[in-house]
Amino acid sequence: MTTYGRGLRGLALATVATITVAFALVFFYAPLDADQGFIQKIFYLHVPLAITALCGFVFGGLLGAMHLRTGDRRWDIRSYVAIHMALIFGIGTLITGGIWAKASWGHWWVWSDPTLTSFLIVLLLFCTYQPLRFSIEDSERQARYASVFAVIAGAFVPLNFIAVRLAQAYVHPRVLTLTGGNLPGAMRLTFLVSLVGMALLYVTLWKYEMAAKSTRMQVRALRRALLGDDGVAPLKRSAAPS
Amino acid sequence: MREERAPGSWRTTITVLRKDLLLELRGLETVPAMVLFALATLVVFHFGLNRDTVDGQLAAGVLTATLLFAAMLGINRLFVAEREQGGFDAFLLAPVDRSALLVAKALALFVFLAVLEVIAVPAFGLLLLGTSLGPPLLGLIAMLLLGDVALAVIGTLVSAIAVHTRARDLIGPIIGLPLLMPALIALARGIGPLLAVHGSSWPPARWVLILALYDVVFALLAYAVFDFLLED
Amino acid sequence: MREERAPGSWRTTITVLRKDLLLELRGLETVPAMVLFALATLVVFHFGLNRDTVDGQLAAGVLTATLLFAAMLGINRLFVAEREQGGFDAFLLAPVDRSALLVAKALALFVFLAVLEVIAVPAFGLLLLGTSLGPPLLGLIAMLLLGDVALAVIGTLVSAIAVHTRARDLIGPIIGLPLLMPALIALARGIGPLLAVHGSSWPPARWVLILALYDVVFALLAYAVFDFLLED
Amino acid sequence: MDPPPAIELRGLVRRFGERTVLRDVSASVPAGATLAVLGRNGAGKSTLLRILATLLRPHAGEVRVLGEALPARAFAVRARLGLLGHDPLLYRDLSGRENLTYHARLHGVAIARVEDVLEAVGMRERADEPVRLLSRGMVQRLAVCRVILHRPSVLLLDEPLANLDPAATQLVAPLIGRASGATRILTSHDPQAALAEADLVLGLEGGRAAFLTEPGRVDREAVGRLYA
Amino acid sequence: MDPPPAIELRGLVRRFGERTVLRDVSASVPAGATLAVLGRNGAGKSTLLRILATLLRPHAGEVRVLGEALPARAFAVRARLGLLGHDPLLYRDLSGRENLTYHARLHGVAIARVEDVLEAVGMRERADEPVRLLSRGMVQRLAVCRVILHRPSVLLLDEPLANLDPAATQLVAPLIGRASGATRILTSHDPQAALAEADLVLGLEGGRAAFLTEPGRVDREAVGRLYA
Ligand code: HEM
Ligand SMILES: Nc1ncnc2c1ncn2[C@@H]1O[C@H](COP(=O)(O)OP(=O)(O)OP(=O)(O)O)[C@@H](O)[C@H]1O
Ligand SMILES: Nc1ncnc2c1ncn2[C@@H]1O[C@H](COP(=O)(O)OP(=O)(O)OP(=O)(O)O)[C@@H](O)[C@H]1O
Ligand SMILES: [Mg+2]
Ligand SMILES: [Mg+2]
Repeated sequence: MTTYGRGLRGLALATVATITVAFALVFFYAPLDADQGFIQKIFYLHVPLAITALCGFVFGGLLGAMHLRTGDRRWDIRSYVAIHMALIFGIGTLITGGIWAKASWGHWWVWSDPTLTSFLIVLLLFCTYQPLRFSIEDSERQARYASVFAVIAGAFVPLNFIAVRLAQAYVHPRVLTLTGGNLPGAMRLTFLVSLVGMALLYVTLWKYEMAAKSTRMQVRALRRALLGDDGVAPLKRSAAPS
Repeated sequence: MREERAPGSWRTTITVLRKDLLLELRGLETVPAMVLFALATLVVFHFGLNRDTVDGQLAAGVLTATLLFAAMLGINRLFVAEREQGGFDAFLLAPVDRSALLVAKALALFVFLAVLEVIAVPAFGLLLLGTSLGPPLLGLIAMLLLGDVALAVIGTLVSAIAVHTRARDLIGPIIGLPLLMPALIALARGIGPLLAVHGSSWPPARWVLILALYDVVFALLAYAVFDFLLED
Repeated sequence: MREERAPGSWRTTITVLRKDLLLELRGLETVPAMVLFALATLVVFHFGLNRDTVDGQLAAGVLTATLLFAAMLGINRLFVAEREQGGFDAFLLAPVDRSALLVAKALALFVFLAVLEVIAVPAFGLLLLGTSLGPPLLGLIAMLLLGDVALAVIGTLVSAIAVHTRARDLIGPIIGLPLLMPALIALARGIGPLLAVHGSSWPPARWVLILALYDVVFALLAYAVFDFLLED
Repeated sequence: MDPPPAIELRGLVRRFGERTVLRDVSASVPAGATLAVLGRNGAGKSTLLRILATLLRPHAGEVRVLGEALPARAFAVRARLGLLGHDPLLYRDLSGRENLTYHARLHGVAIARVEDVLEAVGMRERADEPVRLLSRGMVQRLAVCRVILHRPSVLLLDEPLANLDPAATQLVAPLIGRASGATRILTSHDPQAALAEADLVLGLEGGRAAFLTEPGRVDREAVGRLYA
Repeated sequence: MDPPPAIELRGLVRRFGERTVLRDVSASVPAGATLAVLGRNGAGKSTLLRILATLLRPHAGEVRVLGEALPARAFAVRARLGLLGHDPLLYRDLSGRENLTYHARLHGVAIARVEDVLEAVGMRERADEPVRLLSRGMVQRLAVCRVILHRPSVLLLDEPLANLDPAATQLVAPLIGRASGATRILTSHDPQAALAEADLVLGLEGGRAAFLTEPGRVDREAVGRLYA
């Protein structure tokens, strides 16, 4: 039956634990940034959010590709949930980034940073995922087109980052150099724990949503088996597959 | 559950392309609208900017934006006849490779864009540009053609996606614009130096390369997924 | 041989307008899609012009071109459903004043443009504009509304002329763009000073006047000839 | 004196470009009667109906509907006239109910009437789906709704039963059949059926009226010649 | 052993969204035979034909046309199949000749064949006008041309005679009638006419096959119930 429920509790506990540890590290262990002071601590939220979101988009693309390969609708639902969660994380990135930008540069938005700009482009692209789904009535076609979109957009994520990075004259970030370790050790450890916590949170949310969806689908299937087609109220129009 | 592919063939592509060009000649629906829109935009910029001439990166930006929006008009119309007059079904009933339709549409769009540029770029040179188009002409043509490929491929892809949606006139552009962004950046940056006063006569290799690579990657991507967009 | 006029009525106009908005704004996806589109366009301009901010006349030019583009998209679709799905005949069979159709279409286009501006102009202010939109806001709104009237009236007029001709999409822009040009120039010049750093808070009276006069003249002209355009 | 005919044509001519589609067609249909128009594909049947419906203007001749001369007094007859043509004249992206509500508003008919006509053709349950997704026969039922919404006293019916199943044919009989009491002009490619329904038969051939008479007097050969 | 049937359905299911339009439909049509599909508006007749035409995919069940399984081997059957649906599938702004030439190219048929089929339906003279300007029956004649252009051995005919005048009906009989020799699936809203044409009759009701038998054995009540 719902395989998504299995292990969900353990995963959720691990997530809570990791995030708690991360928070403790952020507030009590990581050193205060010399220039930016306390506001810099948003870094430990902002950057893991961004990285998880981007990985989530690519993940959604891979799941979409599986749908196209196999024709099994469940892959589409997985892809949908993956992209949905990644979108939420992405908007979180935008908000935390905006707060940081306002605090440290005085503007909510600047163009000069290629990472920022490419993230915006990617986010703009994925924001069209829901409207696209919404405006296709036939559920099978909806699934297929959404998967095509997921594949293209997933491939677009790295392509876009490369192109935009090349486009900007001065390159000042950071993420990709993070692993290179120009962070002080304490910061680095804190960051890595936060990143793991965020990734766990993403996986937990994904599984949770999948479990809910597949339960709902099974209930509908059972009702249909018991009551026949007409016994099942038609779904409200929704972009969410079910 | 995927269906096996019929043997592909250039013949089919040419047949569809010929039909599309014939329809365009009959109705004169797309290209004139694109051209006139581009010209009007240039005039608007001319008067709107209150500058007699532009050059360098600003000129490149104006040209790119103008071409992009004119292309949008063409992209929006690409599948209208197929949708409204049963062209999709008629094509799907024929024993031919389905991706031929995509290739033909992309070629048609490419032709439309090329025609557009043949008119709009000299007009741009006359109306707005501060320098001569002569010296960098070859480089400019190369960049524009590479840009046209991106516009044609991505435009075809997104309008194939959008055509079966309810809000098709919006869905196409909103998916297309972000996807086109890298290509547009490369195009604008690539022709910027060409349009500068005493500019270079050849675009920076970096941008040519990026644009060309982008073209290739998306052409492959589009070819890979197109079949799924035609199934029912 | 002209036919006598049925008593005109606002009710008919409202009925048609309501139907158009229903067709156009089906579902909620339209407005979000427009937001996305506006944002993406601004990113294009950012990269194309390679500038983090614009102001003054350049900003006005960019804004005007964006509006023109949106209007073109709107104008292109204005009569598509009527032509392809029998809407003209259905309307002509009803015992109502025929010019109500054109008034409704102009209003629909106006609403469409206004909604777009409500979204696109703040986004423009936030992302690309070098100055604040606060001080000149009233003046800006006035100019944009006047501009929308011109776009709506002339757009409707020319597409009504074009819809029964064979090369309809050619005729529309060919007649429409020259007719629109004075209005667009007045619009761009009028809002230029508003968007300048430390700019004025009210557009130059000259441009306001020109635009307003242009609106009035064309509204009257359009109303006078509408009836002839629908006859068969 | 006789009551004036509901429809009167005298020397009607209509051209498209160089081609004269109707030349010198005359007829007169009393109120409440049914005229069947026969003729081969392209004979001008739909053109004739579109002229009567005020959608096309005659190029010569006199046309009177309900006593009003066309095209001058077109607006006066539109309220009392219903046209069911080859095209359903419904927006494909709107639902049946939305389409009919639009027409009710245009015709100044109470919106409640929409439910009545939907009920009458058995389409209430499917009335909220976009027309595009309905089967062809369902669309035709909705087209019938559109036509009778404003209770027209003249019905112009261009192959009205095409695509309707026998059940639907039964359903629409009181609405657009003889029982509706309206003056009807009817085209059909089933001469037998048309003759059975009609009080008068008009045969169009080469743009001219080949015959105009009562069904009982139509000779089979004349009908046969129409399609020869 | 018998030759394999030209068309074979087993447990065919097709849904649109939540609505199951065809459920568990099975049938088998020998080569050269004619199957008439009856059912009320919305019964799923057109859907069935579109599945056989490879335009829609089945959601469950087995579909074989000319021995090839659909949808996997769709491309293999398309060349031997003709669909005449509710929509003529012709570009309105192109002429009949241009439309047919396009289809001839797509199907790899000699262009000369276009003239032959135009001649056969009596449309040569009007073949250079844009389809948009033709009468409905002329368009239907062109649609017949499109369907038979590549000499398909399976014909899927969705109310093929709608809008055709008696003369045209005569003309197209050798092309899409029994005389064509093709395996035919036929829908019609005239049960009598359909029964007369068919070797087998399938009654669709509520998405299920209500009956599948030879015309001689169909009882009138069963047909009546279909439309009740
Ligand atoms: C792909 C998405 C993003 C990634 C991977 C990312 C990554 C980073 C990283 C690694 C830093 C820390 C740099 C440092 O202080 O050494 C950072 C800083 C920052 N990010 Fe982001 N970011 C992303 C998107 C955004 C967005 C969308 C915004 C704004 C809305 C934003 C605003 C900021 C700001 C304001 C800072 C502080 C920079 C400073 O003060 O030095 N970021 N980002
Ligand atoms: N693309 C679609 N999306 C959703 N529903 C559809 C679609 N196509 C058909 N249907 C539905 O499927 C059902 C069967 O339609 P179909 O066109 O097969 O009926 P039919 O038997 O051909 O009827 P008719 O006699 O009216 O032509 C109808 O309820 C119709 O609304
Ligand atoms: N808008 C038009 N422009 C040019 N020619 C037209 C137009 N409408 C109709 N015709 C021509 O007028 C003639 C009569 O057409 P009409 O549609 O009236 O025929 P019909 O008798 O209804 O035929 P059918 O039985 O096929 O419906 C045809 O030759 C047709 O091509
Ligand atoms: Mg006709
Ligand atoms: Mg059908």
